[in-house]
Amino acid sequence: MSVVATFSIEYQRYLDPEGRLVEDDLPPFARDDEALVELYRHMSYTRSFDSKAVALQRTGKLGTYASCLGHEATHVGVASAMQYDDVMAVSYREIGAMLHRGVKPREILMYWGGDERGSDWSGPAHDFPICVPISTQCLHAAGSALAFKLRGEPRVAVAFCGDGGSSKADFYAALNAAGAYQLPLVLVVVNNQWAISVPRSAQTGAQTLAQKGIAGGLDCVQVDGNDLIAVRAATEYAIARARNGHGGSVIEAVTYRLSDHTTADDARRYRDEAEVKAAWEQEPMRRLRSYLSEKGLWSDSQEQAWKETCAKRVDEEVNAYLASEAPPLSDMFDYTYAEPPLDLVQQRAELLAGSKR
Amino acid sequence: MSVVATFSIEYQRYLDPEGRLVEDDLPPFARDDEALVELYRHMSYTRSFDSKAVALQRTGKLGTYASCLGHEATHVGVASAMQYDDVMAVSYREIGAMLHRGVKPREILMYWGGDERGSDWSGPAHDFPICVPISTQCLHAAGSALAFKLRGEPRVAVAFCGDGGSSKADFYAALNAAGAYQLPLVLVVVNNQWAISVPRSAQTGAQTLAQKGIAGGLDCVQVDGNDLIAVRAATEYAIARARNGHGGSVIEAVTYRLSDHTTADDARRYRDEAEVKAAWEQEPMRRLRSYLSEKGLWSDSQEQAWKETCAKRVDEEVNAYLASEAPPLSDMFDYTYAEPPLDLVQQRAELLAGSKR
Amino acid sequence: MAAITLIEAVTMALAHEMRRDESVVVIGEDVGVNGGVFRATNGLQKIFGDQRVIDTPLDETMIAGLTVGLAAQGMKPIAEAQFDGFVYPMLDQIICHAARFRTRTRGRITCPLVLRVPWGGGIRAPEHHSEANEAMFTNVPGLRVVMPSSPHRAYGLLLSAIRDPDPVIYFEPKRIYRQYKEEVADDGEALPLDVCYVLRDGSDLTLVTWGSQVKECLEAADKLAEDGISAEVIDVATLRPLDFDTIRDSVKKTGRCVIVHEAPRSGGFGAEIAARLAEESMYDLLAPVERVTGWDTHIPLFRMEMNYLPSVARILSAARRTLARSA
Amino acid sequence: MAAITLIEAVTMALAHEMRRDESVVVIGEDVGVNGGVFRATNGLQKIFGDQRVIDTPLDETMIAGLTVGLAAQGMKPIAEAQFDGFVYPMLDQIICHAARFRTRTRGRITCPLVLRVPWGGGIRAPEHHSEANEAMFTNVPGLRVVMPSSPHRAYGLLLSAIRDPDPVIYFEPKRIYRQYKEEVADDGEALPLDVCYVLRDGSDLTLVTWGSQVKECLEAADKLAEDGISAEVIDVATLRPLDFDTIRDSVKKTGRCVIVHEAPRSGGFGAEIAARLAEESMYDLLAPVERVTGWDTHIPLFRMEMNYLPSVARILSAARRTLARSA
Ligand SMILES: Cc1ncc(C[n+]2csc(CCOP(=O)(O)OP(=O)(O)O)c2C)c(N)n1
Ligand SMILES: Cc1ncc(C[n+]2csc(CCOP(=O)(O)OP(=O)(O)O)c2C)c(N)n1
Ligand SMILES: [Mg+2]
Ligand SMILES: [Mg+2]
Repeated sequence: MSVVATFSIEYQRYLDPEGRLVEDDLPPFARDDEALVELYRHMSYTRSFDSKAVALQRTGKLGTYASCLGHEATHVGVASAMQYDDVMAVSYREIGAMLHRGVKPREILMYWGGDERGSDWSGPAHDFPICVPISTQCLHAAGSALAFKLRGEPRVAVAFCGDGGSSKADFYAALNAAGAYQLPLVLVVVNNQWAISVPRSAQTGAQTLAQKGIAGGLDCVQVDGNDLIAVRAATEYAIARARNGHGGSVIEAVTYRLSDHTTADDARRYRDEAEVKAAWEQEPMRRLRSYLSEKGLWSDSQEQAWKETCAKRVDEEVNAYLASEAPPLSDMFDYTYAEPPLDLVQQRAELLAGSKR
Repeated sequence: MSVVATFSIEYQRYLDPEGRLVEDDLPPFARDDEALVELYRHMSYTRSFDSKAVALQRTGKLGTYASCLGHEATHVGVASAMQYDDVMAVSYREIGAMLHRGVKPREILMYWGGDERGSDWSGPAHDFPICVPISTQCLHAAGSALAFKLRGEPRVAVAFCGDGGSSKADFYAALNAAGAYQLPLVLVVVNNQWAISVPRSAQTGAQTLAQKGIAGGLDCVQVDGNDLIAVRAATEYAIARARNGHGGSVIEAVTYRLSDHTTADDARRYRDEAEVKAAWEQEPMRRLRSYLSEKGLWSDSQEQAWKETCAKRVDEEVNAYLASEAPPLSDMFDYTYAEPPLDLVQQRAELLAGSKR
Repeated sequence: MAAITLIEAVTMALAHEMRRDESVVVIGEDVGVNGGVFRATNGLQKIFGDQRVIDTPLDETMIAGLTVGLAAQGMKPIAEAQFDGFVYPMLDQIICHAARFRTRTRGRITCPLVLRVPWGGGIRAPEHHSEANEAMFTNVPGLRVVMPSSPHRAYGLLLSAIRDPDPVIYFEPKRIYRQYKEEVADDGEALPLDVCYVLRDGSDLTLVTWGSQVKECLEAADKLAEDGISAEVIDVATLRPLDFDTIRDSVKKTGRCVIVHEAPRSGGFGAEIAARLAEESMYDLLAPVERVTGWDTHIPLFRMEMNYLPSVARILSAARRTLARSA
Repeated sequence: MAAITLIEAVTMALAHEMRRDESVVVIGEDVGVNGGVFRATNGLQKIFGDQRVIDTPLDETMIAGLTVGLAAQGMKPIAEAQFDGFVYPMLDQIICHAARFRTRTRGRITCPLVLRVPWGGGIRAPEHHSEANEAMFTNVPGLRVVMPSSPHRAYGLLLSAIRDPDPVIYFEPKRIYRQYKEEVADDGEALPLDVCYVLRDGSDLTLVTWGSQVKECLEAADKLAEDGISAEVIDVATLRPLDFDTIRDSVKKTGRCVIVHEAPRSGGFGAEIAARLAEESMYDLLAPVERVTGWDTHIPLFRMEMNYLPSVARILSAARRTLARSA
């Protein structure tokens, strides 16, 4: 009996919950003070927007919305490690990542407000829109990565999915494809401990979600998803590896869904308040702020000022969203095919005639 | 940075290609001489039947047939480790396992002769029939294992799939379910190096197929699938573990598809004769025969006599198959639902009337 | 006897059968502690435990395949697809196996499962949460496709679906989950499958529909009655196998038929009913058949969805068009 | 110009487009060295290399999802489903994404892919290798569903499918893959999608069909001609979107229509055509519409399959029944 293969999963963290550095080898980006502050600003802007979106839903001005409260480090950490030409494939929750890529808050609101025009966005035209069927976006990213490889482009595809999403067929298929074709693909599993009401422990018997990548021969790592520096560092590494032709990775970012699943959910039905409270101790904003304050890079007054800036910007966006006119009814027909076939032309006419009556 | 999980994959083999024992700790079943000879007889009978089935297809007396040449140790090793009440879920190739479970050759021929009655067989009524959609049977086994667990029955479900099958959504789903629910499930990946024309190397970037089980937190092992003793030992271990409530396993049995994919395939289109020739050196019959001969448990004359017995039995079965009358046309309608709904009753009458004209 | 909503009737039927038959288990995403995202399985895990009400990992292929395996080994699994739009990964196991085990094995292995699918639009839900995709199942032999349209029928048809020895796709029109209450006795009385329900007798026109459009059709019939027009309203209830006799008899009487459904028109199940009329009722028809359906587009996000769904107004204009035609 | 079979026409069209447009790639199980289990991609990997003709691991969900991703990023992938019966795991990606990206993003992301599906029965194949499951696609907006029935149309329609800016499901009737040869010029001349092809003019009766049943219908028309009956034969060719105008015009002329397809009758695509007739041609019909189809059972294993498939005899009796009816 001989051992033919061995594997291990590393856990990476730079900042502990109090914002104390627990590793010495700070990655270069984190040594750039201004850049680090900028990342903090992004996280903070994300949270500003997110709480506003929830409020809009509560007052009937938005449809169901999936909050990203607590995911800011993961979202900004990953997105900021990408280049513009890379492709991002999100689920529905990666608001912070989308904002970082240049999608406007008004566009995100439009989407959740039931308007397709929100996905015809100001972010990269090649990024994938919000994807509701769980983990199907992982294969879109894998297909994109295959396109890059076939065309010899030095681009990388990055997909997010959840802990729940890591159970889904499409996730395994994506990681298998990445391994089989040696694709420039980074799969970020955002392990926020819950898939609606199903806890991480019920999702799989695997000790870590990172190890799922072993099934496809990928590079696997688990990071503290509440630590911006760890997330960004791991993503940078995985992206560089992918860009250099060394294949795909799975990054498990361990974080916590501090909100309900969506505004249509009430998490108190199925999880302990104590658990949520404990999770707040780990949340990503505070620790980065402490770290920056400690280093003298960020002050209370800066915090105050930035929050106001965020609020103002978000308000402008909300107003733009609320002012948006309803799309023309014909839109329903005009994007089904490049050219509407005869039947659709007739049906469009029928609807337009009916709506005028 | 800390290591949070480590894994290793063992490779197990008792008999080398020459039939020499390479491990000392022979498992109990292999110390029972008569039992071991009986297993050899099963393997030999399987091969007898298999070559006859191929011949029948060549002469137009059978439809497309998937030969199991070279898989005898894996098939008999696994099936013989099972109890009658356990459930077996096969693909289309596990002829040796089906025969061992009591399915009659005539029934297998009926199936490949295009007659559903072949699946209403003499084998265990609870075993699953031949399953063509790749790896879907893995989930039937997982569902069965869940039923056993829910009912508190000390039964185990065993599913086979191929190296190709180990890429399929259903395979991952089955192993994930096994881990999540701690199911009494054994997944046997028959790695015969080819999925039609796609070689194992193109199927995945994983070093072993066994390691896919790590994605679900299962017990994983790789065995020499041409070594009956190794296969049986690994399966016994996995089944005992499952039966005792310790959960599921993945066993990768490394073997070789010595035949074409099916009788409709011509493997010379895509693989080297040299590779096949080398694989013949590893095939399972010869090594077990050598071992038994060496131990004085099997002689050339016994070999001769047994082959004749096999040929005779197979001929009887073939004759029974060839003599089978066509099923009544009404069968097409009468098993679609427990009771044919009105439309089917009418359509059945229409067909029967038409066929009489 | 309490007045309950359609979804409460579903819960009541589930509980009833779980008490009656211990091989019945409920399985799906969030069906346990959470009681389902719509609360269809609300409280069941508390009563029956987590060995009878089983949360699954997030993979519809898995749910379908496990369910097939459970059913094949003598359990009576009731799987939940969380929303209509997530049912597609289940199709392979349902079509290739659930629907086929009986015929494949000449009855040795059968697959008595129920797949519950919250169905259809009109609730201002996100993308993929508003699909009317019954046509994915209506061409599949071996399946029953059932859709209730009232609390009473939801209860009775679900009991039948669970007791049925073959696989049943049970669509639940979520738009009317809580639309109104009705008195339903928890008496275990099943309602027959494979039959259409005539909800309103009429002589001038037949409105044929299923699911949430039943309500729109009944309202349209009320409106027509104000004009002295008598519309018969038929709830198809079981789409496969179809009880065409009831529809034929109705059209024999009325001579006119409007078929109403949410799904896109082309290739929708309404076509089957219209086809049967073209085959078997041609001499009875006084006017061409009409279909009032979703357009041949995807149902849009909710800002426009009410422009997509059939409405009382659209049903009325089709009815009036039909009535204006002469044979 | 050589006489070639339908499958050779497929290969020729693939090669033509791969030469013409380097974003075209072929992807699927065994499409590479092996040239596909039917040899549709025979020799292509030799010419275009393994970066253009790509074998995949064995997972249809993966094939579909990769294909969607490729298409969304500017490639023109042509995926192969090895057999009709293995297409179900692809449906989720096709329906939820391929068919929707254009409308979801208001045209920002599109999905110009082709999914080739060897289709239908009659070749004595094992289980799941003989399905006529076009109805799984015909109710899905955003898709084109195309099926050729001759080498010439296979070539021309496949060129169009590849050039089409939207996703196309391209069913290849495997029963006629090698049934006969026809001269087809490799001139890159595409044939129009979204139109029916009138293969034979007639005045007494319209036979409407697609795929391998085209041949049976043409034979039936020959037989009818012997009795002095003139049957028009229409190959639908594109099922979605349907060119009903051609069918309507034909029925206006003949007054009688028999629809022929392999799939089970109930909920099959024949229903849509009959439905359109019931809606738009009622005043033209001199006799009820008839459908000659597979029975409402799964296609049986091959010992009985010829009793399942429509046949010239069954088409003829339906035609004669129709002709015997009076308006
Ligand atoms: C295929 C599919 N099934 C079910 C759902 C319904 N659903 C939406 S989110 C969700 C849970 C997802 O959990 P996870 O992947 O952990 O992501 P998170 O919501 O925590 O970010 C479910 C079941 C869906 N969107 N898609
Ligand atoms: C879902 C599905 N896709 C494709 C096929 C066609 N097919 C039959 S066998 C086979 C290869 C299987 O390879 P593997 O799993 O290694 O098993 P082996 O044939 O080597 O025993 C393929 C692609 C199928 N049966 N099912
Ligand atoms: Mg989660
Ligand atoms: Mg193999």
